[in-house]
Amino acid sequence: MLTLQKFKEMMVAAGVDIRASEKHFSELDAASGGDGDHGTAIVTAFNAMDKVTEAGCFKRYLKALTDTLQNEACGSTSTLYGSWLQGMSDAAPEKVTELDAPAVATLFKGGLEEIGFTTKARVGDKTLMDALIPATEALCAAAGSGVPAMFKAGAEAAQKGSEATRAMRAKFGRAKNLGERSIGPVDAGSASMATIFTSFAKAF
Amino acid sequence: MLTLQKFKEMMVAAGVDIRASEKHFSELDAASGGDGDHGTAIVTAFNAMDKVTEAGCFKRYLKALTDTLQNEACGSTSTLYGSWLQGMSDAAPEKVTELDAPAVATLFKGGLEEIGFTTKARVGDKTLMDALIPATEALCAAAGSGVPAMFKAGAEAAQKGSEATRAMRAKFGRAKNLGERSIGPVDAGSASMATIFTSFAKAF
Amino acid sequence: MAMKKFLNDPSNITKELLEGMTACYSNKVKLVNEKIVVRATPKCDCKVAIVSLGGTGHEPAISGFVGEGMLDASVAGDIFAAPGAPKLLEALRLFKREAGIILVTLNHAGDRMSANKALRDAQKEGIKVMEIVTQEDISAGIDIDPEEKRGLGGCIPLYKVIGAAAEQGKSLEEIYELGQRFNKQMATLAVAMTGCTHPQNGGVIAVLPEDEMEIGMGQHGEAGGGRSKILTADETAAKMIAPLMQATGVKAGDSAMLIVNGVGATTLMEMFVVYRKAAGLLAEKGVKTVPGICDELLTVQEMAGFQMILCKLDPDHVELMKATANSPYWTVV
Amino acid sequence: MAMKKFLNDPSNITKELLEGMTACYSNKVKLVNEKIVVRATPKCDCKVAIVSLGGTGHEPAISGFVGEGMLDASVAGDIFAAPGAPKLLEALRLFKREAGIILVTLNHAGDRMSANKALRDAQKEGIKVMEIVTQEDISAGIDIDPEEKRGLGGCIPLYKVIGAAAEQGKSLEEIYELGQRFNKQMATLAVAMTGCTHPQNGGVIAVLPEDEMEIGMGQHGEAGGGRSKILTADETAAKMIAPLMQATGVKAGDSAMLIVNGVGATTLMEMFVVYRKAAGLLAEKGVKTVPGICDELLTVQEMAGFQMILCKLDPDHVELMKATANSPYWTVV
Ligand SMILES: Nc1ncnc2c1ncn2[C@@H]1O[C@H](COP(=O)(O)OP(=O)(O)O)[C@@H](O)[C@H]1O
Ligand SMILES: Nc1ncnc2c1ncn2[C@@H]1O[C@H](COP(=O)(O)OP(=O)(O)O)[C@@H](O)[C@H]1O
Ligand SMILES: [Mg+2]
Ligand SMILES: [Mg+2]
Ligand SMILES: [Mg+2]
Ligand SMILES: [Mg+2]
Repeated sequence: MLTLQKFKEMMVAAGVDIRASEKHFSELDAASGGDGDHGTAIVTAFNAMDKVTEAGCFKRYLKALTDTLQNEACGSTSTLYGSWLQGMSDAAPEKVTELDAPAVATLFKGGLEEIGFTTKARVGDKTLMDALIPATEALCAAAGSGVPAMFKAGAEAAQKGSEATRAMRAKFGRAKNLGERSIGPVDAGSASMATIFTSFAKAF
Repeated sequence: MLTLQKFKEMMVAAGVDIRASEKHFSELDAASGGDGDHGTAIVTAFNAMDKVTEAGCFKRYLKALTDTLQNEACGSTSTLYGSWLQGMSDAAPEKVTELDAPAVATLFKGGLEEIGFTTKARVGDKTLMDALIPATEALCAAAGSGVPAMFKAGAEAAQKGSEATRAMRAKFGRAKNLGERSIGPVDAGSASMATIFTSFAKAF
Repeated sequence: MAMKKFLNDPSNITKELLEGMTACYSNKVKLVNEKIVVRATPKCDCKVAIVSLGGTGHEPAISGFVGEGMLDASVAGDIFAAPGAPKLLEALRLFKREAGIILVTLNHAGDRMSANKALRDAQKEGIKVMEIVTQEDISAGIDIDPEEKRGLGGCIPLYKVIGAAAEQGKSLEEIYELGQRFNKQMATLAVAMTGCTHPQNGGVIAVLPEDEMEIGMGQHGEAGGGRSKILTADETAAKMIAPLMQATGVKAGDSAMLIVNGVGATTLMEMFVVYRKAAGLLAEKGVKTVPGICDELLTVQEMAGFQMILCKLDPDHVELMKATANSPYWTVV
Repeated sequence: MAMKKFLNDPSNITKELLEGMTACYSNKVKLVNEKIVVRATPKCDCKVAIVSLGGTGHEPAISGFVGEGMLDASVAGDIFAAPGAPKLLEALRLFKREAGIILVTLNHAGDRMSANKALRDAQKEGIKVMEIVTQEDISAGIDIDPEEKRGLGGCIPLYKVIGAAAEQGKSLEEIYELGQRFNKQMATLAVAMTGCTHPQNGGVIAVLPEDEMEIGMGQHGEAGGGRSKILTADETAAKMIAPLMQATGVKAGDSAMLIVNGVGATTLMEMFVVYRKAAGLLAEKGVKTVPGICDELLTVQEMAGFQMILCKLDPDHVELMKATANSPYWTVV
């Protein structure tokens, strides 16, 4: 089972790990030809989410995260993470503070679906989707083995997906004009997304 | 005797030496808190003077130098050297192409007098006057020993005067706001002036 | 190494800069809802409103072009980051009107995603708004899908043209048409010589070797593709104006506007030298240049470089360029 | 190391930049006699002409302020070097008129020497001209002999005030009086964070340690005297506005204009942050600021830093600031 309390702790843990790698994410952004601010952006997003005090249920908590994040964060992160959280909130059942394994899968499936409306990027495009798509798929596939196994599978897939972006050419976002020269470094957004899934697994 | 032909050769020689030290003069300008362009300015001045073809007499040659220099050179150099050459031209007798020692003294005295109307700087103010004033005085004082001795004395005094600017604080020109920190480097304008007198002595 | 910038708390930069700009030009602009810059004196709401959005750190753009004959509002995000959709929606609500709104979006992922979301929400609320997306950076190619072309400084002359048309009371559809026509006839190419420092995290973006420059650099120091040894001003101008002429399709007898947009440390002195050569090459081909601009319009912090913007002008565009404008950084008497 | 500038033959910079500027703003200015920039459409010679001189490399100054309601002519020298006296005399001859000429000279040795010589010659030729010398840099002290104070960016608002007065048809004596009154009530202080490169010889001027800044830097990178560790924007603003208020004598109820003149690489973003604090401190003391300027007016190549200019305004100055102006880089609708 995933309790709301636990999920909040996981979000706090993710925030801590994200902040610890802030500089790294910005450097990755710059290294692959972006504008060198992904660390700043993702930390701003977690700072915003830290302010959320809503405690009613998954649906309302996730909605509150969505609103605060979209209001306070800027750049691609605002809309991408906004959609992701919005999708999860939409997929969450009403007034529930505990989710079983299938419900957790539904939640993350909902998030992926909504972010998929916001961006056309898919696996292979060197974006955060390279971490998020396999992570969500692995997490859902492991639903039969219980919630802890789901997050463990998600984290592994996210890390693997992010690593794989090294060999890719950017097709979306600011790095896309770099062409061949974007090959080499890991995509910044996929790295932070992998960090989030890893923190989730550790904190569970 | 100083012939017009010899004097022209001396001017050419000075131009060669000035060009060889262009960078050095700019660096001195920057080092003592000026705008780092004295080399550029003094070379521009000599480039302009090189174009003068006037060959009539001392008076007309010097007047032609004055006009070309003032028209083509910019900055302090334009007016300072313009006045110096103008003063020499004014002091030169009409239609003469040879000067004896006393006449050479009169020529340089005239130059110093005119430049003295353009600037209030005197010995001790860390400007080209620190080279020009003692050089002119030494040159005139040696008039009894003949023209070659005059230029030799002028060169020595100019070098000594320029060296002495190290210990001085700038009171004129762009370096004046530097105060104490202008102490140390030789003044750029005094250095180029000393180079000119040294070239004169060598080329005579 | 300490960042060589005059700043306070890095997380307050956007707030402080917008306060400073609106304090300085208090006769022209004011700040509302924290991140929205509007005219000090709004124009009649019987006229179409022109709104644009974008990250900060590019000053004077975008907020510096709010004013009579230009933008009605600019919605600021944060340094190099587009505003989130909710803030943009707030601005669209403020300018909801029968006459409608034109939203100008520069083609960058963050800006597009925010705009798309805000436009969907605005539509639900019955706000009449048409979007013009600028995508005129030809560094990735001339004939590629416009979606692949970034929006650079070309948005600024676009603001001028549609701002003037809105001021004249033209309809939403008319403004959209002449704006899109302008939009499709302009092209931009950027060149950089040095990187720049991100003012919030102190990171250095886009380092270039000591003796190299790069044609095709993006709006935030994102790399382009055309690295070379440093060329002379004339060589650089020639190398840039040729593809711009090809992209815009200007030919003998056409009117055009040439803009050299300094992105930071490059001096106006250099921009004039470049302008002279590029304008000369246009004249050689028989293109008639109307008065242009050499200035910093849309910058990339202290990066050395510039954007060359070429706009082929139809006769109505030429007239609209001459109309009165009174924003802090584009003023026409 | 290669200089990171877009240039051709270094000895042609001034020629090329003046050609570029006048080509770009062909509706406002034109180039005559190689180094003299005049209005595209001259004003009636029944009115007083305003002429100024100065080195180049400080663009947009000085030539960028020629135009309606501003200068009639600027006489350019070379990079960081005042024009020689003969060129200035040529310009004075071009504007010889019954109504007279005001010559504005910035207090730098080269400029003063050229001006003095040209003024003597002009007088001999019966040209009626009165000189205003700007000497408002307070870095060497507030109460020192004005001859010891350099002329920095304060000349630009002075051009605005006397240019507007001349346009209104005021007499030579009236313009001289209100110009000198303005001149004596303004003060400037500069701060730098980095040095700059001389574009002709590639030499680096005024190197500063990595973590230091210097208040009191001159117009060409000449050192000032106030080195310190890098301060925040607010600390810097506070440290600069206090002596400027003292020097101008502004007090509660007075009107004043605040200008933050970027000298090169410092971004407008930073200038706004600084302006905000300085304007706030003026407001705290009850000083009424009229709309100001944050922009690059009189620059020092790609140096990072700015000049803060404070002008105490009498009621007639306030009105003259609002008058129409139409130069390339100062336009008032
Ligand atoms: N269109 C897009 N679709 C999916 N992901 C994107 C897109 N654009 C950017 N990203 C992701 O966002 C990351 C950059 O984020 P960030 O630096 O915060 O945004 P910005 O591009 O506004 O500076 C990229 O590394 C990439 O993973
Ligand atoms: N007022 C002055 N009187 C005498 N010499 C001066 C004066 N101002 C400057 N100089 C001389 O000129 C030199 C600088 O010349 P230069 O760099 O060519 O001129 P600028 O100051 O216009 O850059 C100084 O080193 C000094 O010797
Ligand atoms: Mg980024
Ligand atoms: Mg000098
Ligand atoms: Mg960004
Ligand atoms: Mg100089």
